[in-house]
Amino acid sequence: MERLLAILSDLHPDVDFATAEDLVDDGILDSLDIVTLVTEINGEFDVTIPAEEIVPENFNSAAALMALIEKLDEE
Amino acid sequence: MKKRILIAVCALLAMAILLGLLQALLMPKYRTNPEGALIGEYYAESGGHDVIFVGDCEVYESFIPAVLWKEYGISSYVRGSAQQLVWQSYYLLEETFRYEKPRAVVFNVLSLKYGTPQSEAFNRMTLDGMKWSTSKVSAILASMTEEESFVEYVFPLLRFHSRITSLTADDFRYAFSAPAVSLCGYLMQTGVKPMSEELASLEGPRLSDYTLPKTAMDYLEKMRVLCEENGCELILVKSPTNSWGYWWYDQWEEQIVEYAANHGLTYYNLIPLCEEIGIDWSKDTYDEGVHLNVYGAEKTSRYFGKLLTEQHGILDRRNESALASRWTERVTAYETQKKIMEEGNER
Amino acid sequence: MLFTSYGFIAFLALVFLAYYLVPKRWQWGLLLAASYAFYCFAGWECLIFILVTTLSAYGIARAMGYAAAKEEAYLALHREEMEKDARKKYRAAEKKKRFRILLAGLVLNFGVLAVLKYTGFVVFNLNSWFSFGENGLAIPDLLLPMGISFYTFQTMGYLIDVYRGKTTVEKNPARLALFVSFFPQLVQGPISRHSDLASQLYTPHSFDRRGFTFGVQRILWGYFKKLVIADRVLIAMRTLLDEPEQYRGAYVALLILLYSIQIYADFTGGIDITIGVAEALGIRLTENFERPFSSRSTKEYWRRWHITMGTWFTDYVFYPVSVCKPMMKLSKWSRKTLGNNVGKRVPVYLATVLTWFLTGLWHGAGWNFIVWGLLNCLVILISQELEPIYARFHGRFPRLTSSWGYGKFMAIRTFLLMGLIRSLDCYRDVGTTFRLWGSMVTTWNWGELGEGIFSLGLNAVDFLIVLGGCGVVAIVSSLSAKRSVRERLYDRPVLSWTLCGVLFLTILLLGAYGIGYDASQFIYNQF
Amino acid sequence: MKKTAKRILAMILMLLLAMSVMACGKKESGDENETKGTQKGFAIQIDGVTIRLGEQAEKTLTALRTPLSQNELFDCGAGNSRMLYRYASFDLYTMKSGETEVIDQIEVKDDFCETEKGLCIGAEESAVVAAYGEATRKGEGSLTYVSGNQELTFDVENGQVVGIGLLRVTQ
Repeated sequence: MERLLAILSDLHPDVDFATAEDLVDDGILDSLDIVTLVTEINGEFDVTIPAEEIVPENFNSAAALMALIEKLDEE
Repeated sequence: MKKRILIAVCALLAMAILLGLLQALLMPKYRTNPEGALIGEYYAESGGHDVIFVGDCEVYESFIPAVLWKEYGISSYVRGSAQQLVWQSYYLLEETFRYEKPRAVVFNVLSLKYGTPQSEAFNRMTLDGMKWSTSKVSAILASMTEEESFVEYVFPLLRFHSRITSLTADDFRYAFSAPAVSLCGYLMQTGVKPMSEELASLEGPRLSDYTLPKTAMDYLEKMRVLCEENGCELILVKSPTNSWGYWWYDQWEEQIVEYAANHGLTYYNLIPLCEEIGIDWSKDTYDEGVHLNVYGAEKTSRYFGKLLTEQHGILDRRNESALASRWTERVTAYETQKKIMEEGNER
Repeated sequence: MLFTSYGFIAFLALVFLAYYLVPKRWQWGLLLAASYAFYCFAGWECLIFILVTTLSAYGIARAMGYAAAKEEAYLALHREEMEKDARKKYRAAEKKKRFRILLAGLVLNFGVLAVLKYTGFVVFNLNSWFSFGENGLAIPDLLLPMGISFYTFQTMGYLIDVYRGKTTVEKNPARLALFVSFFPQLVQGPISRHSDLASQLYTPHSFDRRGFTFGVQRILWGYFKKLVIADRVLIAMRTLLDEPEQYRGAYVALLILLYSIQIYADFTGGIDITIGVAEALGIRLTENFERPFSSRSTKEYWRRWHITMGTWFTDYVFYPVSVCKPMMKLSKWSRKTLGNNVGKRVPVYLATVLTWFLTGLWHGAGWNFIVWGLLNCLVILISQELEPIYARFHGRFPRLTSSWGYGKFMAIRTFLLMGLIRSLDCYRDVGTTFRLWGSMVTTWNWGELGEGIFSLGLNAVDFLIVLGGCGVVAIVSSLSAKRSVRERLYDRPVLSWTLCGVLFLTILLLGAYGIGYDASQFIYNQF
Repeated sequence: MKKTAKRILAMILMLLLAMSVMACGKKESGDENETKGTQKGFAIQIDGVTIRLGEQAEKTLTALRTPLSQNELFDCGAGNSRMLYRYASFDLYTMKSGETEVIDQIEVKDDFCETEKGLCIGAEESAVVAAYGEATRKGEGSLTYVSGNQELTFDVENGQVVGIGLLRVTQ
């Protein structure tokens, strides 16, 4: 989880990702951030996030992101 | 719930009434271009006519029912309109036979040159005046041009709605009733615009095809059969006017003469008879020879009235009191209007 | 059949009547028949294309569904003896197979669209580039079926959703045919998603007075915008566009303003009619506009204008391209060689440019549309780069930048910028457009505009009507921002009936329709 | 190798199917053999001025001398009007709607005018057939040649051309 938070804060240092609940809906994460996030995560966690998983529910909070990563990893 | 339905019904009713009023307001009143109002004026005057004239502008500018009555006691009515196409004449006749049974029908043959619908404006002038009947429906279907649609005839408001930004006092004054513009279908013109010598020498330009269109001739045939069925004689006529723009070609003349001969109809071409009728092209036309003015029309009517009584047995009914009283009213209306218009011209 | 033709209104009345009279289970069948009847009015020869798209989509979706079921069964059977990576490898192999089936469907349908719509354009360019000149390839004169761009995109969206497991596979071809050809959205969208629309289409709907009245009110509102405003403005625009060289300078600015009004009224009006019709049938379509002229930046504008097209391109082009394997490799390589900051941007920028190129191309087969797309892309990318500078500016003048005036300034700036780029649609030729943009500065004839404006086919009264119309639209749209006007009216029947009556009369009397004005084609009709 | 070949084959098959579907998409644009009527079509020449149908009348009228007389017939229904310009050796008819005026018909009256192939009044009938070939329509006393929507007619009396008319074909 820490590694994920590190990546997130690297994108937007001023945002408290631990508690934030709707990163996409509030426009904090725009398309540029999402794509960069995906490439970072793919590299870091050795998973490949397919395009269909790029939906607001998965990217709205760090926890949701973590759940996505585990789901992909466990499959 | 009941309240809602009541409101809905009242609203729809109010809207219907309002639309009716608006339509009456927006319909063109044809005060400045009176040829648009001719057809509608027949219904108030229908009945008791021995001769009915149908056709285009050459009909309602050349034959005066008031003169025919005054000189020969012929009771007649002109159901002409601007650029009236032959199928429109046919359906007008079909409708007229439901109102009365004339002894003779006179049709001006110039409109046979058109085989296809010509212009939306003229269609509206001829058809909007007609009362709703199967004849009107078939006339519309036969006359509609490309861009027209039937629903715009059923609800003229859809066609004339854009007049809302250019309404005049006439639209309000004549929304529901308007004085007649014609005298038994004759549209009086007292202006004089002589036809120059040079203009009279001109002939119509060469055509690529001189045969009269088949659709037009078919409707002529249908008109002939219709008159036969209603026990009345169809008389073909070509009015004396022959300007280069509305030239009566010899090839057309041959075809009409041949048609009349084959079907036992009488056909009078008044063009060569101008001298005999006494028409003087420097005084008897209001637009340099395209149409006759009232003086030319009086001469033509006098001449044609003689033909009707001598050749076609149209009776002199001046002795019938009921008819006579009705006609004296019409003749005085004719004369007063003529005097007013002539004084108007002098000023 | 035009939305603004008497035929369509009669057709609508008939469909509404039949829809609520026919037994519930036949309702969707009736809609299918109505949709195909509507389509035949536009030309039955094109029926073959919509059938090809429907049948191919049906077949391919079933094939993918079958492959996925086989995969699940196999995995369920051998769950114990396969380790994680064997299962992963098997799943990946199966996915590859399903991808190939999907690809076949995409190639066929997009092939049909490309050939029909762009062959002329491609051949024309080949002729001019390779200067075949006179004896070049003959430009085939191909029939463009109505709404092909819309229904093809909608159906391909369905296929990709099935591949991604986002929606169920439609077993009944007739039901899929209805999804593809649902008549209100055939002409100009919105491009719906199978998961949203499909279920609504097949469930029976009993007559609901509230939904029906809202639907009819929205249709009326659509006709008001189209007939009173859009078609009237079109008259002046046509004069300006007939000889662009003659109307330079201030007239170009006038055209940009007029076209912004015209396209807004025409497009949102058409969509109001579409959504109104669906609403009257008890079906809710996705909104395509959300007060676009109040957006403060180009990026925001494209989230409010033609929303369903935007989301379609984002979901099915932008994201897949930006996260696919080759792009990942490229971004790793560029991050190494060009440094982290630049490297990070490479995949996104590439994907954005490609998406906008395709959006432009989708709008029409012409360089002006492609340049229009790329210009929009350029503006978005530049404002993306300037983000930090804006942020600093906002930081330094918080009071100014949060004030009402500054917000309005940004909205107007976006409105004008979008208007400028959009005029590429009007002049159709890129060279002329740029030259005329230039003429706005070089030829200074603003004084002449005073009476020149009335020589364009519209008199003072017409302009008053357009202004009044825009005023009404602005008021209603700001009112409906908080709560839809129709809801507010619903519990006051007298007021709602009078307003609807007034609206109906305005359309009837002031609408630019009939012989006096020749009814204009939807701008998107040649789609 | 075999698998990829199979896949490419499938792809081509798909495209072929798309193409064939396209074939029936071709508009039945059986454009009638619209010969370039205006450019290579008929024309009448008179002292250096070439007059063709369908051209803007303004240009030709300024090139010609002032007409003997000018006459307008206003057909209020169709909203346009027909103009007749009379010259010594020919009559020129135009169709005017709004400000656009287009040449509509020419009637030659003497041998100062000649067709684009140099034929004028007084020429032999055989010369006409030699120049224009077999007539599209042969009436008694007239030879008519049709090209596109234009028609050139020669009035012939005992072997000699006595009149020439150039006009548009109306259906």
